[in-house]
Amino acid sequence: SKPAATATTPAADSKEPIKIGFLGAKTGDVAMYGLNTLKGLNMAVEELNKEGVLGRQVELVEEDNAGQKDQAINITNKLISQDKVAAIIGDPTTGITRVAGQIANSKKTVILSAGSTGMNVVEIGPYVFRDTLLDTIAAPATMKYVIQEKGWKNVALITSKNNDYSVSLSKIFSDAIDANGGKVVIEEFIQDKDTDFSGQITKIKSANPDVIVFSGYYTEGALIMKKAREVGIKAIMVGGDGLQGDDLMKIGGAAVEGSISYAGFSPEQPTPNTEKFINAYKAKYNNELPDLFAAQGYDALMLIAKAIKDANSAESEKFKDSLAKTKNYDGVSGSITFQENREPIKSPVYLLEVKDGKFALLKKVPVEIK
Amino acid sequence: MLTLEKINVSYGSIRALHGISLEVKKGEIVALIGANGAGKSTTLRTISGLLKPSNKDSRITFKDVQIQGMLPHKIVEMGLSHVPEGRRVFPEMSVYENLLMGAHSRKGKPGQADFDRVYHHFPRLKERIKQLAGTLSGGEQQMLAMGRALMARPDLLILDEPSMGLAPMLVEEIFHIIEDINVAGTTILLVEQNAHLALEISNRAYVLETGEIVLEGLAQDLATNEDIRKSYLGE
Amino acid sequence: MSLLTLDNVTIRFGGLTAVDTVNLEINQGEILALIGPNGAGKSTVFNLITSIYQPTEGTISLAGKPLVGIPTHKIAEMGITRTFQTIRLFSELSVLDNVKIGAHCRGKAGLFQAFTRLPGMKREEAEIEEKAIKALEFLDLATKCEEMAKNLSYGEQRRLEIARALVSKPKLLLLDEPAAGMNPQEKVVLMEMIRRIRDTGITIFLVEHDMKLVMGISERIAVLDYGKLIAEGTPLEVRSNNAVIEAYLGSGKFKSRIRR
Amino acid sequence: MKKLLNNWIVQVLLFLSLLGLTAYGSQMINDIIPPYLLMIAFFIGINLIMALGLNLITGVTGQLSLGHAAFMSIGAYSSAIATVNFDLPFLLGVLIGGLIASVFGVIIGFPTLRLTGDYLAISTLGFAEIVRVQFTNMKITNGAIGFLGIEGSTTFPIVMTIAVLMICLMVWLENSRNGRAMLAIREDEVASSAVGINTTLYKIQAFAIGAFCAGVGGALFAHTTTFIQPTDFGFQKSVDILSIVVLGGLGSIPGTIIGAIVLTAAPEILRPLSNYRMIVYGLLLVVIMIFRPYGLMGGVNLRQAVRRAMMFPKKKQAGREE
Amino acid sequence: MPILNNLMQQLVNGLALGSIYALIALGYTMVYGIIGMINFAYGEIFMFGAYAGLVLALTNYVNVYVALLGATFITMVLGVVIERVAYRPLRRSSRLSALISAIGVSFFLSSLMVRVKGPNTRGFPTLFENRIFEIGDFQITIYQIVIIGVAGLLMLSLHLFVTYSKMGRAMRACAQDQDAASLMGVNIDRVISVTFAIGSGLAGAAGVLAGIYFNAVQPYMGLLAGLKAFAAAVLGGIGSIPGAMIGGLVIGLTEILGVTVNLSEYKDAFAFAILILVLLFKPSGIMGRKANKKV
Ligand SMILES: Nc1ncnc2c1ncn2[C@@H]1O[C@H](COP(=O)(O)OP(=O)(O)OP(=O)(O)O)[C@@H](O)[C@H]1O
Ligand SMILES: Nc1ncnc2c1ncn2[C@@H]1O[C@H](COP(=O)(O)OP(=O)(O)OP(=O)(O)O)[C@@H](O)[C@H]1O
Ligand SMILES: [Mg+2]
Ligand SMILES: [Mg+2]
Repeated sequence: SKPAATATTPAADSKEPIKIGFLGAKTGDVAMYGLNTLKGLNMAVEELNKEGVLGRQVELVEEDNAGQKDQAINITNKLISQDKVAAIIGDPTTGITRVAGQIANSKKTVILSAGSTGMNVVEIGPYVFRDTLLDTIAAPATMKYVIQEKGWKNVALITSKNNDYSVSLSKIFSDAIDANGGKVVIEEFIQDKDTDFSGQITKIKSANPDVIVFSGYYTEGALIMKKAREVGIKAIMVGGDGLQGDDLMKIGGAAVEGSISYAGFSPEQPTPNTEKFINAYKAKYNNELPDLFAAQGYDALMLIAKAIKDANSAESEKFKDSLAKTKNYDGVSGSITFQENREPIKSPVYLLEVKDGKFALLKKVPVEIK
Repeated sequence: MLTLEKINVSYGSIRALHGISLEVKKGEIVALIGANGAGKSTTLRTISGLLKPSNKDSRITFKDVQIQGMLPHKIVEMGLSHVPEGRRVFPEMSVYENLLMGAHSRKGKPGQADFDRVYHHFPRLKERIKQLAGTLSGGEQQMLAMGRALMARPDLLILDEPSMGLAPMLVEEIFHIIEDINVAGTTILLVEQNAHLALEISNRAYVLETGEIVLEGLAQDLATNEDIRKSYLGE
Repeated sequence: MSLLTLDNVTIRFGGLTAVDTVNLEINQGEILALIGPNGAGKSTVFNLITSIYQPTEGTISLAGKPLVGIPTHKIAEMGITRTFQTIRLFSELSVLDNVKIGAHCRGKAGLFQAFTRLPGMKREEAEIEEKAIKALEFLDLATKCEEMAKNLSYGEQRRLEIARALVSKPKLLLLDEPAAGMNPQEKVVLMEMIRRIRDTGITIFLVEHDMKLVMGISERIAVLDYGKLIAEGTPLEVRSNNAVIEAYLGSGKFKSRIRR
Repeated sequence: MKKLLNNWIVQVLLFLSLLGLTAYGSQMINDIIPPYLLMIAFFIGINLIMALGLNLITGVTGQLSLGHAAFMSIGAYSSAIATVNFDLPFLLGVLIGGLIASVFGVIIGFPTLRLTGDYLAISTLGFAEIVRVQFTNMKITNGAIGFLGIEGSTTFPIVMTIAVLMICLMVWLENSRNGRAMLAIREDEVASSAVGINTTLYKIQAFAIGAFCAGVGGALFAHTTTFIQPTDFGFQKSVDILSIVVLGGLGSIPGTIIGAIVLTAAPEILRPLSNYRMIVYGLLLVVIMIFRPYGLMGGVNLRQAVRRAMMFPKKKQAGREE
Repeated sequence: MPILNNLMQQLVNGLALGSIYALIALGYTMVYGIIGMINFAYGEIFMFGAYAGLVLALTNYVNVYVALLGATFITMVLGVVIERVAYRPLRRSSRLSALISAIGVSFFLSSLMVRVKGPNTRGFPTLFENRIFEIGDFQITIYQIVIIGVAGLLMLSLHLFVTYSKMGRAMRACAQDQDAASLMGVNIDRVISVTFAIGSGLAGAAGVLAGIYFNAVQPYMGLLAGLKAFAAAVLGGIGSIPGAMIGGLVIGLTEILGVTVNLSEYKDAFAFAILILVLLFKPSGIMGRKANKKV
């Protein structure tokens, strides 16, 4: 039905393409996660189509949910019932993944979220997966480093109160702070998309903390640090993978120098696989460096392709098991293993530090697979 | 000074004017009388450009210039002033500012002479110069509306029911003022329900009935016309 | 018998005393007119009676029951409705609906009835409709039932206001310049209508500048100037009162000063 | 025959059988219509229910409210709490959602009804923000993380039945003494009170009923998405519902129905435009408003049109009988 | 006393934040007062101005003042075009129709910006050196001083313009009665265009200044800004220019106050609660004249 692509095997041309659905925001508040995931996905499609999967082409069906649940529900239904996709990749956020996961699971279609880190995702059912570094693993490792190795015991904890990721992560951070003998000397709240933090910073300054732990995203992180430096706070910021994004430095400039965060991906000290990906990505997108979401998006599609190949079938019911069996997969965002309950373990945890306006590798913390 | 030829005007599907033609000569006072809803206000609104005729062959000229299709402010700039039905003063502005607005169409600032002319006709306005127009009583607002129109030094003044809602004494006062203004050189087109007085001060008059001119002539002749006396003078 | 009593009523707006210690009685079944120069405070008196304004001092009572402090809608229920000097119709609604709304305070149906549509509610609706159509017929507007109120001509709108006020079966009807904008012929018709309304037992309190109409139908006239009552009496008495002539009436013999 | 139809018992019976048919029909529909389309129909129904409520507040009573999403969220959360934490049956949960929202409608109603126009609008908007912040900070709602584990109990027949029921109630209301009073308030408050309408009472009634609709809609929404977060009920949601009401034609129930269909379906229909979807959606709003300034059904009097269409043959008939 | 110096510092913070809100609200309230419509696209014009300033600032030939002027000019044109296309045809229909049209425009502009510039938040290049002044125990930055100064200056000149100039008077006349104004010889279309030009230009300038101050520019930044401007304008009294200034300051100060009293998670709710409370006591806003409609 589709005009033949040029340099592929004859078998690949004759068959229907394998359709993969993309569910994510291309517009709206969280569009940047969706759009970056999509960049990684498109790279994966290009690469897969050089040889085909089971002799078939891979075709991406992208839909924009604008970050809204009702649209996400419509899209999930559309992708499954109308486009008859083999699997759905997305959404990068936890909230929508939960909603879409329900539907996909009940319709027996694999859904792999390339970004969600919150609770209650894979528990939905056997068709729901994700390929992210879990906060429950990375955040305690980070706090251990900060408190025990750096000796910063007095923590100012900042949470973005309307951001589910931040709220969950703050809980993990604060438990880890207690466990490692630290102390939260002041707890402050902001909201996503706030731009003025002068009130909170003024209070933090008088609490005089050793370190500022912020569990939200990089935009607010950068702005908080700018303000902090302005009023003369010397402490650096520590946060989760929400701080990953070149915009942290673009917006924050000198103020975010020294900030520490963890990630499931780093372009530094890359494995050969990762290096290849980075170079191809830069070539395709204007010399831009891939971020966490692009890398995880890329890995997500590759994981599914591999599972399809392993199961020798593009039907979710069949390849979901081979996907669940993935062990030590050498992804561009680290090695990926699905546990018994399909919860991923990624190794290593990269602790990164902002140095000269770039994320520099501070430490690789290997994660043990039990 | 002003001519209308074959004017049709509609509000949506309702036709309010059917081929009106009339003329106002320099220096005249011309009255336009008719029952409620006959289309008097519609005629005036069409002259000053607030409404557009619906037919192509209509013509409105003012000082021998075709003004049909011009925007209201252009027409005002040519020397025509319209005191609309219901006064329409700017309620949140002071009396003084309302008068200034009257002179808006003229280049430069109005001189003291302009204000003095208005105060001469309406001494009450001088007392209330700082009061917000919205809190004036009905009669005072009517004076302000007239004074505002005078500030433009119009060549043609068209008045829509200037005596509506005024106390009897003020009604007389207003009609005297209209005459004074006319004597001072302003041509006047007057719409009035108070047909008695309107015919008393006019040179000529037109009678409008459901959108058509049914009668025209010298004011004195109309005032003695039997039909007119019956249907418009209530006798 | 006095139906409405104003006792030492005063209202001030900032420094301005719009109505100044007014004492006035309106008798059951009469037509009383209130006249006076522009800005004398006539409409303000209506606004005070209907509780749109609250008096600074003084009391108002309807058949002995005090009105001050009672919300406007209750006053309509008690039997006083009015028309407005500047027409205030429900302009985007049909003529019939305008009048039906006028009957609001005589209806009983509430939300429950609206949602259950029991026969009682249907009956009430039918009654209201019948009453409304009757009122429209009375004011010669029956042919315009389905028209939107804003599309009526000025004079028709004035009559519609009266119809809307009438259907509430008021004891006292307040008319604020009902003849404004009407031509002499129409005023004659209106005069007749007002008289007929009175004959159905409704007391009428009228503000109007048209002397022919006022003198023609009122039994008594009260004159207001700068918020104060300056005269009260029969049309004949008022017409010849010097203070009234000076403040309000004028010569009554307008003559062109110029020519023609 | 006409008399029979006028009897309300007959009407109820007809209505019930209609409901039965809808339910039965939609069971079949479930098998025939692809889930994607069915889901869109779901959201059309839910949005319609909420928009009917706002139409009563803004379209009929003339009170501009920019905080409808607040009532929706109150309905969503309280129904979720009812079914999840208290194990109440789903339909009871929906009812509770509606009722609690309606209580808040009255609570917000009382103080703010002193305000008019844009001053009321900003207060309703502020109220919605306060509600949202409150839900973000509450334990029982699980804050920003979201309320998990709601049963997906909403079904198509239920949505459609409630929608049809709401339409009927709204039509009835609009043609009752109460409805007329609300319309009068929209047109002129002073004149309304002068004819004996207690404007405060009817405004509060409008807010209560409107909030009830929004609450029911929110409850259905929660039991469709199975997971709700405070961010689902932001200002954008209020704007979406308001757009339905205005675009359909203020105060027009057929307009609200068409508005709900058009604006819920539009983002889906525009999917092929991919990256330009929201740009075109914005343009669409502008263009529709310019070409239909009073909304799609604004100025169209369906009843009058139908009556006219029916009148003609009837007259003929009468002529023959004579 | 640490609490006290904190309080002083917080006051300065609130004043600066409030000035930003006031700055956005000035143009908003002017257009709002004269056209009588809730211009929901105003926030997006603000956003457009911020981007225009950013793009200009990133070109090497341009200094901060040129960027500011350029952005002002671009948004002026944008505002006039929007009025022509989306609002003028609706001038005589219901206010809510224009409101929905404005919402359409705001969707259009923000989605367009996502397409053109991407959804990411951008920082502003440092256009001039930020300096910090220590006064006693609290600090004030030069950015804060500039913002407070510019807002005050604009408020004053705008107020004078609208109150005393011929054009300003014509604007107010249009606000009160468009037909009557046109009978006075006022060119309504021109006055409205000028109003939009000035209002939008102010939005653009505010966009650049806010962009510099917060160091963040983002396609959806307009929504929140527009809401805050709306709130400030209404709180101050619709159409009142000093009112907008006061409204902005009150909202800014209450937000910071919320943070100071340990209610930072309720900060926005706090601001809106104060807003509603004020309106309950003063139903037409702080500087608004009581709608004195004579019956
Ligand atoms: N805005 C409008 N929309 C629809 N119809 C209108 C409108 N304005 C006036 N009309 C109708 O046009 C006709 C003429 O109205 P117009 O106002 O010109 O009458 P008029 O002679 O000035 O009456 P009046 O003495 O009452 O002022 C009337 O039938 C009126 O109902
Ligand atoms: N709400 C108000 N605020 C301030 N002043 C008012 C208010 N209402 C009325 N006034 C003033 O009170 C006085 C009386 O007004 P009112 O409307 O009662 O006069 P009126 O006798 O009805 O005059 P007209 O015959 O012109 O209608 C006027 O000077 C008016 O400006
Ligand atoms: Mg007229
Ligand atoms: Mg009066």
